Amino acid sequence: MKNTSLPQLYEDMRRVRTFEERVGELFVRGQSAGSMLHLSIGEESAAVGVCAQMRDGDTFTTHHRGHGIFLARGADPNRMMAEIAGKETGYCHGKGGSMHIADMGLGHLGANAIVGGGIPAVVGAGLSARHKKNGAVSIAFFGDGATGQGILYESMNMAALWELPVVFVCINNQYGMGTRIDQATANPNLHERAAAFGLAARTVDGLDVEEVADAAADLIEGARAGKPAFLAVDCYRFFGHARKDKSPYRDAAEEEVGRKKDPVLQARDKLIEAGLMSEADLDALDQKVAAEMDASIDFAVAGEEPQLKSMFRDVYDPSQPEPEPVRTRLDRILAQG
Amino acid sequence: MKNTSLPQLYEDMRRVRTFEERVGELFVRGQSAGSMLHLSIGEESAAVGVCAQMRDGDTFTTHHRGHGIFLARGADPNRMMAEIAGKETGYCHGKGGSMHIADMGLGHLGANAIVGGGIPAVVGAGLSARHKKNGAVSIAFFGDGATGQGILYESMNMAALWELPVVFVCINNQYGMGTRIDQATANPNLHERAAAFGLAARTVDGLDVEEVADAAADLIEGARAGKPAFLAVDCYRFFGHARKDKSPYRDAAEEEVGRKKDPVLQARDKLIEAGLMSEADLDALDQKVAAEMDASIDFAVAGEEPQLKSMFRDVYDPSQPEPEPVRTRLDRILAQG
Amino acid sequence: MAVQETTYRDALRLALSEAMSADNSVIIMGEEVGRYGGAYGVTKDLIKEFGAERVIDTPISEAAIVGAAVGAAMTGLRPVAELMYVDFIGMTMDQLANQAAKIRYMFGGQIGVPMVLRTQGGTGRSAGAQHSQSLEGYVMHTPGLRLAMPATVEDAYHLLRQSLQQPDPVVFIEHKGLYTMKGTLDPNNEPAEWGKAKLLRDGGDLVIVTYSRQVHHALAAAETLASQGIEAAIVDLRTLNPLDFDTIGPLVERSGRAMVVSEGAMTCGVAAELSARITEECFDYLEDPVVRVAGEDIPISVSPLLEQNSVPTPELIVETARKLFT
Amino acid sequence: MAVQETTYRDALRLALSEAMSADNSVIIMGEEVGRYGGAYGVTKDLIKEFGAERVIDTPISEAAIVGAAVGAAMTGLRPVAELMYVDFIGMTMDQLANQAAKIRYMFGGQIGVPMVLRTQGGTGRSAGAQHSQSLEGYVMHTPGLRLAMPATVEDAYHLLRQSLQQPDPVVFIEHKGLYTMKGTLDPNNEPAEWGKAKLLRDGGDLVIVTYSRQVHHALAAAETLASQGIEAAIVDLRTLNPLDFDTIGPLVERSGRAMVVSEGAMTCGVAAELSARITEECFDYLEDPVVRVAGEDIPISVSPLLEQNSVPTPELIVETARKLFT
Ligand SMILES: Cc1ncc(C[n+]2csc(CCOP(=O)(O)OP(=O)(O)O)c2C)c(N)n1
Ligand SMILES: Cc1ncc(C[n+]2csc(CCOP(=O)(O)OP(=O)(O)O)c2C)c(N)n1
Ligand SMILES: [Mg+2]
Ligand SMILES: [Mg+2]
Repeated sequence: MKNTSLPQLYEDMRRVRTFEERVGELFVRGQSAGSMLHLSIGEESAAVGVCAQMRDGDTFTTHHRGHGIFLARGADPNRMMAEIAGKETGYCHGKGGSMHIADMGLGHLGANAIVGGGIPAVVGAGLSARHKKNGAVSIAFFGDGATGQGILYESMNMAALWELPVVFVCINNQYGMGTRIDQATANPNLHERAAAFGLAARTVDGLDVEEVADAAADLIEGARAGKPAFLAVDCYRFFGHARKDKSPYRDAAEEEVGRKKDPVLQARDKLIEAGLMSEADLDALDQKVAAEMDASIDFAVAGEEPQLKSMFRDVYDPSQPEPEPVRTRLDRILAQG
Repeated sequence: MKNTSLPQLYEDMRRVRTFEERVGELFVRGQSAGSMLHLSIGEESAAVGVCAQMRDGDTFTTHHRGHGIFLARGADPNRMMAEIAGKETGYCHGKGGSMHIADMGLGHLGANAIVGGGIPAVVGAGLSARHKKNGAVSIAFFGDGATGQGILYESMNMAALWELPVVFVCINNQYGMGTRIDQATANPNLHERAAAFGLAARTVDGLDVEEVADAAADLIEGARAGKPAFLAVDCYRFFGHARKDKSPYRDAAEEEVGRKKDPVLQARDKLIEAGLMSEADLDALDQKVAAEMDASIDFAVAGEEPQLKSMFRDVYDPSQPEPEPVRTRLDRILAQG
Repeated sequence: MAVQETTYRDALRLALSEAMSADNSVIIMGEEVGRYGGAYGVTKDLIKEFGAERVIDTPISEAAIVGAAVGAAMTGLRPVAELMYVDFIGMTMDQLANQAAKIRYMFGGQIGVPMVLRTQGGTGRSAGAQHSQSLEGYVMHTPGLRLAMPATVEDAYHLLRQSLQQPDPVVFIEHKGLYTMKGTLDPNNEPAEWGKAKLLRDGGDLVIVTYSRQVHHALAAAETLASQGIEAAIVDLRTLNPLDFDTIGPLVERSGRAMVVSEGAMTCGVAAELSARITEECFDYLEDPVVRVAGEDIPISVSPLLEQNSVPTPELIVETARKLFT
Repeated sequence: MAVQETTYRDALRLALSEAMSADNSVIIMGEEVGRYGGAYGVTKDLIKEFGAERVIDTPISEAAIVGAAVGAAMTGLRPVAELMYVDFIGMTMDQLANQAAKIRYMFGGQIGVPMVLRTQGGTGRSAGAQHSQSLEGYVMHTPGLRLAMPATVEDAYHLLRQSLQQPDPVVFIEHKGLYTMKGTLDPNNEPAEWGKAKLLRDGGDLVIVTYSRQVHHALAAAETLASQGIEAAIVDLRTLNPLDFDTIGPLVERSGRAMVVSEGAMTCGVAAELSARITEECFDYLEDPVVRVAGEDIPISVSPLLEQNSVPTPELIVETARKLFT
């Protein structure tokens, strides 16, 4: 089990926050692969609070806004940033990008660019855990928008029916692109749905990372014991949906209030108030984190591009022949005549 | 509005029961198109109780076990039976069969062989009704098994969000093929799910058709006024899933108890007890119905087969060219050489 | 409508706006089509003009969006459902292929499903494996579905207007790489007929049959080829169902050589159908086998380098055409 | 395993049972696979042998069944997910095509998805438009998915065993019309290699390339043709991905005539790919265009008469072959 003390939680959140800020810079510098970059600023407590309760061997899937979750679970920021830049040195050798980072070593079964697409995999991972009796839990992280997808309900129903060690974590940042949660459903109390399928279900306020961590501890341990769970973490998406979105669909006043719900600052204040860390300690920590994340940009930028021939690799297992390139095939065919 | 007196409800249920018995006979005689015939015996109160509350202009979709619903809504048993026999004289000219009967005249937007497949159409019909302000309600009928399908939740969420005149009727006959409802979900109180999406939601006992009709009246009128609803009707599937299934997966004792929950006999007893009809009246009625349904078999058997050339008709609108038959195309190609 | 310089995106919006003005039963529904104006801006401001009851923002529920459109179409509306990326078609295939495509037939011709499913596909934005596909092959393989794929500003407008007149379900696939392309819309030009291909460039040495963005790659390639003494005719199919063979056949017979170009994965895709069809119909005239220049049989990478090389480029078209003549 | 007379259905069950005995990580999951024994009886009694934790009855949730199998495969199980009818693939296409098929690639080769999706398709039971389709074309068009379609009792057994050894996702499509077919399983026979086609009958006049139930139609047709002096070679592809062209090419070059037969809808389907491929590779040897005998581009009717005529019959194969020689 990881260290779940507030200083640690704070550090982890700060790392997520700063990493995401650097992703934004990478984009501005024109060095990201595309503009489909979804930053989790404002949602750090969900990532950090839940991941703090995960153990070695546990697995998880994330959505398109998953950098923070994986970072909280122990990712190497260098390889993440390199992947976001589409480089050979990234987690997926430049094939995946921001929305498809995965790492089997850390149990990350993959980020997903399909809203809801990664959810059912945890049911399968739960079946594996039950089969192997290895005590592992599998957690699906997704956004409030994914509650529109039927596959969430199919998956929750299976998990509850089979009493699998599975937790569904809904990071409710209030928006799916430009659609506020109350514009997407008549009942925004999302945990009620999970309860109706027979899961243990709660909503927590993401402002307080310790609250999130506590709720996650309960629900994850419950899941390990055969009571699958659902946790909604309420927070606010501080910025646009993706890098180019300026959120014209929400008003400044709302954003101002929303951005006050800052779990990183809240934890910082709490640390100072409780006398656990001083401003100076915290500034020093923040700077250490900043340096680490700056380095990740350098690492990403310095990384080489994937080689063109890697294109045909990994469609199938390396033991299998690669698909024949169109050009090779055409050469062969036209050599006939 | 239709006549919802008990004698009428009884007659309608008896018509469903007898029709389904005749469908069974058609199969035994080898005159049905295939064996995918799903009888609704035991579920008559759901069909009749709900349809009794529908109005002209209302629309509906059904599942694969939909004969009774359409009959309750006013179908011509001759054309139904002919369709089940795959004849030109059937509702769909032998193209649809038992699982794809539809009739736009009576607002039947179609039976569906895909579990859950017909559910979202009522959301669209609800949008139409809202757009045209015509006061129509649209009702999706489906089985308990369809609660496994994500599209049900997507559809309920939309209906609730948009306050559409839509009702979801789940005919809970306790089984989806060989799977009892408690083997398909951890929480068989199905209406709780609908409530969690913001619908008006109830479960009624299908033993008493008047109870069903009363609940349907409430919920349908609520839906017309903008409060979409979900109604689960508890009943028991008296026989196998389809014609060849002898239900080896359930025990005789359970079946005996289940078949005691007979809404047709219950209504009959009630009519007698209340002095509304005598045994003799009821026997006469039953015989009239039997004669009508016998005639439907004769009609079906006498009907001609579809003509082979009709195969290419109605893939597209009649204003469009028909797809070119493989044979014609081959003739043309091979005439070249 | 006046003669106007516009973009593919704006031409689409104009088509929607005019159709909605002309016919009150036309509605739009999809994710972010209203307040947000569409992920690619095609429906921008339509909600202001037509209101939230006709430009309907939906939850993220692709299957039910298509299913609801089916029900709406069956009950008298003319829905334009939007699928933000064609890559999401997997969630809708049951509603599309088992319902929309089969309802007229299964129900013996009682009713059709006059809906349009607008979506966009293709590479070009480093959007990765789940946001860059060209999945028209699935649609073309499904009897009952019409399939339109505009390559030009004019067709963006006219094909969409015409799709909204069709009695049967139309899948309308735009290309994400074309939205900002400029062109002229001239109301005095008679629109090309629905279902007819267009000869965009004539040339007697070779016929290149293509559609959507690859039309532009083919046109660019044809310029290069012309400078090297090879004259290619370029046919823009415009609709893949109906497929207009009458335009293609005589051209292939004249030159004896045909290339088909498609961004979709080669195996079992649109290029396969076109190749098979041309060969069947023009066999005696062919000097060489019909060549398929198509998407590689691999997923699309986020790396721009790999992405660009996963689908046909003007260079590959040129290179392949030249090989036909050596 | 002893030499045994068995059926296609029982050979499949034997393959599952043996694989489960040999490898504890093999599990089965799907609707009615356990207590009911499978809609077509393939998994009958396996639950008794292996228990409900390895033969898992699921709710009616096709998308999540496939998605759960993906997750199970990624975490060390070898799931065999069952889709009761291939017609339901529309609900699973996202999990199948965007997840299972792409995970290895998107994640840079870190992990594969060694799952088998067993299903069945085809006509023959008056099951109507939504239960009678042959949708292998969708699968073959999706890079990353293997596709096996056994025609014989031997292949029902061996291809399923081999599918369970594959490192990548395999869609395994049985034919509902073959379950009761009898045949011999002989353990002394070396199983044909995975990915290789089989020449089931030789003949120098014409090559018929086909798979699944149409193999039997082709064999029957070949007998008739032989009696009329036309000798057809019959190739059973066995797997459509991998596609074994090495077996087909020389045969086509020898006779100069090829027919491809597929129950799937013709346009943009498997027959199109085979036709295009054969033409490309064997163009100079072809006397006639490759002919496609395939499913009509229409939905399947419940009426047995219309149903039977919607897909290739032995008569149509004979008739078409004869036309090649007149
Ligand atoms: C199946 C699918 N539908 C739509 C999209 C487009 N899309 C990407 S993110 C998004 C909003 C998701 O909202 P939410 O789940 O709340 O996650 P958030 O972006 O807020 O983190 C949408 C609609 C998609 N990627 N996949
Ligand atoms: C999408 C889909 N999955 C599976 C099936 C096979 N199937 C047909 S009916 C049925 C059971 C349905 O149960 P329920 O919804 O309760 O309806 P009932 O048969 O009890 O009326 C199943 C699994 C199907 N037709 N469609
Ligand atoms: Mg959100
Ligand atoms: Mg049931």
